[in-house]
Amino acid sequence: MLVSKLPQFPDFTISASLFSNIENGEDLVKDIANIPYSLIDTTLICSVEQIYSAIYRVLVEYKFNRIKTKSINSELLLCLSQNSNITQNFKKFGINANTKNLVIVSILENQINNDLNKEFNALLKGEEIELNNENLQKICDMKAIRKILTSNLMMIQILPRPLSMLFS
Amino acid sequence: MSKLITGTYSSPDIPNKTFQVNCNDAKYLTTNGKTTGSSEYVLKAGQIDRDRPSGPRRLPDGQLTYLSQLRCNLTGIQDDINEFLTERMQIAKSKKTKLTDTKEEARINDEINHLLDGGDDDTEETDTV
Amino acid sequence: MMFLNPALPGNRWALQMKEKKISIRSNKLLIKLLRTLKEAQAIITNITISKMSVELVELVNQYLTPNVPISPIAQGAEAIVFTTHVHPYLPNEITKDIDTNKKYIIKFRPPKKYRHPVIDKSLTKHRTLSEARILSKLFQIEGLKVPRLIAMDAVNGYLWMEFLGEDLPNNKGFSNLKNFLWMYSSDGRDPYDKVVKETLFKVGEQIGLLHWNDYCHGDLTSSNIVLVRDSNDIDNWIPHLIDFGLGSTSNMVEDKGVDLYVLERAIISTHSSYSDKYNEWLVKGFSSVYEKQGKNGSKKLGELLGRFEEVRLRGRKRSMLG
Amino acid sequence: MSKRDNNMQMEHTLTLNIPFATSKQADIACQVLRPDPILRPQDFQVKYTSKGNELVMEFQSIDDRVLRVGVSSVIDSVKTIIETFDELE
Amino acid sequence: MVNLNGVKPKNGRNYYIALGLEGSANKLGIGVIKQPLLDSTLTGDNSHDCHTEILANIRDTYVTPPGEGFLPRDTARHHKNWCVRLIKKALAEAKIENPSIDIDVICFTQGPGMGAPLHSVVIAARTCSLIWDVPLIGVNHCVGHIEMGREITKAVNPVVLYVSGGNTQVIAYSENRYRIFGETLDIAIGNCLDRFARTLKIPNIPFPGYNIEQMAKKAQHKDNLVLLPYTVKGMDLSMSGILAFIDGLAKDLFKKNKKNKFLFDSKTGEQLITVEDLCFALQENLFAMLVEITERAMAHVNSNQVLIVGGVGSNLRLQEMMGQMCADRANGKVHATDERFCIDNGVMIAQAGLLQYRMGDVITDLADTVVTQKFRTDEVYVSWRE
Repeated sequence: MLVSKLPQFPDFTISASLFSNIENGEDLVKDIANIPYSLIDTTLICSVEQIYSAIYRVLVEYKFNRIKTKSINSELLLCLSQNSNITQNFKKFGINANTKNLVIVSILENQINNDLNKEFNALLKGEEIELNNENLQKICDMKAIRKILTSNLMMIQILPRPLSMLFS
Repeated sequence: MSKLITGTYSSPDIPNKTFQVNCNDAKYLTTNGKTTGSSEYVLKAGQIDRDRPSGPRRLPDGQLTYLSQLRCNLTGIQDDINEFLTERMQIAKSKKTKLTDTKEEARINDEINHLLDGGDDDTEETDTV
Repeated sequence: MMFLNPALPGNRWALQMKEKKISIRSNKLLIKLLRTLKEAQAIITNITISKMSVELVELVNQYLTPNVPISPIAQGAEAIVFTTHVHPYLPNEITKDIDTNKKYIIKFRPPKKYRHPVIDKSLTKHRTLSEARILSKLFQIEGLKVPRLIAMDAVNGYLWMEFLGEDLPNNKGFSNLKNFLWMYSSDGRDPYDKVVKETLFKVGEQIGLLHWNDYCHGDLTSSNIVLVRDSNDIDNWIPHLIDFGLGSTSNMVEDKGVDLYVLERAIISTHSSYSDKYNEWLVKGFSSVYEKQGKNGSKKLGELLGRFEEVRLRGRKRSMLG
Repeated sequence: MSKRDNNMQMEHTLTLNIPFATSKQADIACQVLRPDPILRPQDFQVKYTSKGNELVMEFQSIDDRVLRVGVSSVIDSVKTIIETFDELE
Repeated sequence: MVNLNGVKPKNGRNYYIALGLEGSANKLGIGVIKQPLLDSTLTGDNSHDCHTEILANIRDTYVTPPGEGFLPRDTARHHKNWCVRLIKKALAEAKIENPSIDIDVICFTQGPGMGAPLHSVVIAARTCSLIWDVPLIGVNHCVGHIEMGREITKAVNPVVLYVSGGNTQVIAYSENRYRIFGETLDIAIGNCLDRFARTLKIPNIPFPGYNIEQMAKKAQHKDNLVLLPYTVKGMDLSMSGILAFIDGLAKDLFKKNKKNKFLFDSKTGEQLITVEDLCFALQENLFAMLVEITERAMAHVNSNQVLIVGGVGSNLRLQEMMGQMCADRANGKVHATDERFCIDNGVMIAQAGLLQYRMGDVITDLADTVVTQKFRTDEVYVSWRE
């Protein structure tokens, strides 16, 4: 689990883990409204920067009272793309019954939850692997990413240098 | 006064038309010409004309100064010429078109006004008309 | 056509309506020239923080929190530019592997008190977004080098970008094109060195790419071209174009010609002894991009260089007037 | 400019003789009026001369319309000149 | 080195007297000024401090009914018919009994402006010059504004915002020219305000912009600002689009077009915006654009001083906004003059013309007195500054 704080937002603790071979996708989808974390399908995620730049955006929006969705968790799905269509983004980045790989993110304000790792593991039936670019690139769908990125100009710059070059 | 203003007009169909000052006619004794007033459109919009020319200057004995008299005479001659030429334009136009007299007169006046504003073709202030 | 009153004074410009537009262009050129000269003086003095900056720096500090230490590096009418060593969002676990010495640029468009808040907010947002957009689009063009956008808060007027360039050896200043050329014209170095020639050719190529793709920089001076040294080859300087605050998409030859002219003037005013060769190399690099595009490219290049010459003549005539 | 700016077409003419009080005045009037160029010389021409006390203005035009406007405008100027002499000399 | 004392005053006097004639738009202004021969003007750039004394400053404005603009022909008629009377009055006020002895130079506006009105005044200027045997100087109207502004405010080297019915320019001095840094690409700001005033049919007395300013003060929904197009293009700006937009709003307001969501609540049909609000929005928008390009010019030339000249410069809201901008700059200061000097007048023409004259510039051939509608500020060689 990657635990960090964004320098500009010291009151928030960000915890993120990458899980593969998820088996309970269907249950997760059913219960999604009650899950206090963001669940991101990694099909379209090929770098850590992609996730954290979105987290940055969420916190900027949140701090200046401009979030457009119900919660900080759902807002993260929206912020993964420059596109402001909520439904479309949920479809693209949210999990579905067939989701096998996902990133789980918790954003907590003025709180510390030492049991978070336990909670993640209890919720997700799958295998936790290190959240890094290498692992993400193994499990993502490059073709699909290429497609969304060309229509999503700003995202491309967020990719680490060698990766972003793939798309130019 | 030794000499008065004279004008001579000629064109293909009128070889020689002269304009002269008639010192007994009031139109040659005013600085306020008939054909050089405010434009019709401002008057219609309710303009009160406060921009008439200054009146002629008089000597202590009540006589007009020579130059004031000259200015009055010229004002009269200017009216004569303007009226004459406007009429000529009307004749020239009516040969081509069959508009009613009043309409045609308005049209000619418009044309004159248009020309009078001519030098300022791209000055913004002229946009109202 | 409007008939002009024959007895009224002739207006010597009345029939040359184009003249106004031309003058406006030339004015812009002059403005840029003046600025280039000012810049030449400003390089020696450090950036002085005016009264405005003190207050604004405080505002930025509040926004960024003490966790993001910043130092101001430039201040214009519209934006203040800072550097920082802190990445806005990447966890340390990730950044430590990349580069511990990495710097970032924060460009801030401060609120203007004189503007009605509604107008001010709308402008800040719109302009920040539009600069980000143009950077992103340029970033995608193959071969074109511009800074990478890292983060944006359009509503508050912040852009984070990667920092490019380095300090030149022997206190020759930051590695923009201007300082680079100065470096080669001092300390007994050869101002016509092969490295200079190659670098200027590459700068020309960058501008060529920009223009070929119908973008204009709008403020192309030698300080807005940053050289990044290839880590494997110390004599390979890779030019990057920065500051697209006045950038635009444009397919007008005039805009492109002005871009080229502004850069030429910048070179002439700061490196006058060698400017002929320098500009020649720039144009060669520029042309090479167009020439690669076949017939259409050569045709467009011809038009563009023609207009460049025209703009140049206009500029010269103007500055010699009276 | 077209080739039609020969005098053949300027068949509408008007000559005005204005007798000033002195020859100096006539001469000044001439000098004041002369500098302003004619915008459409192919349609309208004017010549100012002074003969003794008299200012002689010879107008030529292609038609009465242009003549009307040009002449009246020049007369306006002459009126200003006369008033200046009258009030300020 | 600049020496303003190169040409000595007439008849061994220790002061100069200049007559200034202005008539480039709807104002006819006659001014008489006196400048002492000073040691301080022997060297250096002291042209902003000539100790000018105003002996007469007379103005008559051609006024049109509400909703109407002024036509060149009517304006020219006004100038023709008032010019001699006003000169006579100004001379009397300045106690000048013998112009041919007392006056050093006659200064007239050569442009830019409306052709016919300019021409009406130059006819009088030429005649006076010949009958009094006093030299003539043709003055650029904008330079007149700048020099008058500098003299009144003693601003040495300000960035100048010139805003009037016919002009919108940001100007800064550099190498003997007043360079235009930014300007309007279409209509002038004063013209934009005048035309909106016509749409609203508000009176032209004392002038339309003043009445818009007064109405703007009465805006009731200042927080709910109507957003208008903001059209700054680099250093330049354009205003015709804004005018068209707000004219449309005003017309919908008069027609009570409930479909316009800017103006009427789409559910209740309640009117959200008043005519006063529109005036307020127009001013806020246009002035923000002006201040922005002024600030850019200041950044370019490293100046902290602004001088606002021209008729629109008397607008207090514009002055206030400019002040707010300047307050954020080290030693920033905004200079503005009151309506006696920032609205077109003859004194300013005399001021700039006399500077020109003192530098030895005189018209020797009347052919050089031809007026011109287009006369760019940067065409004038400013010999009196360093």
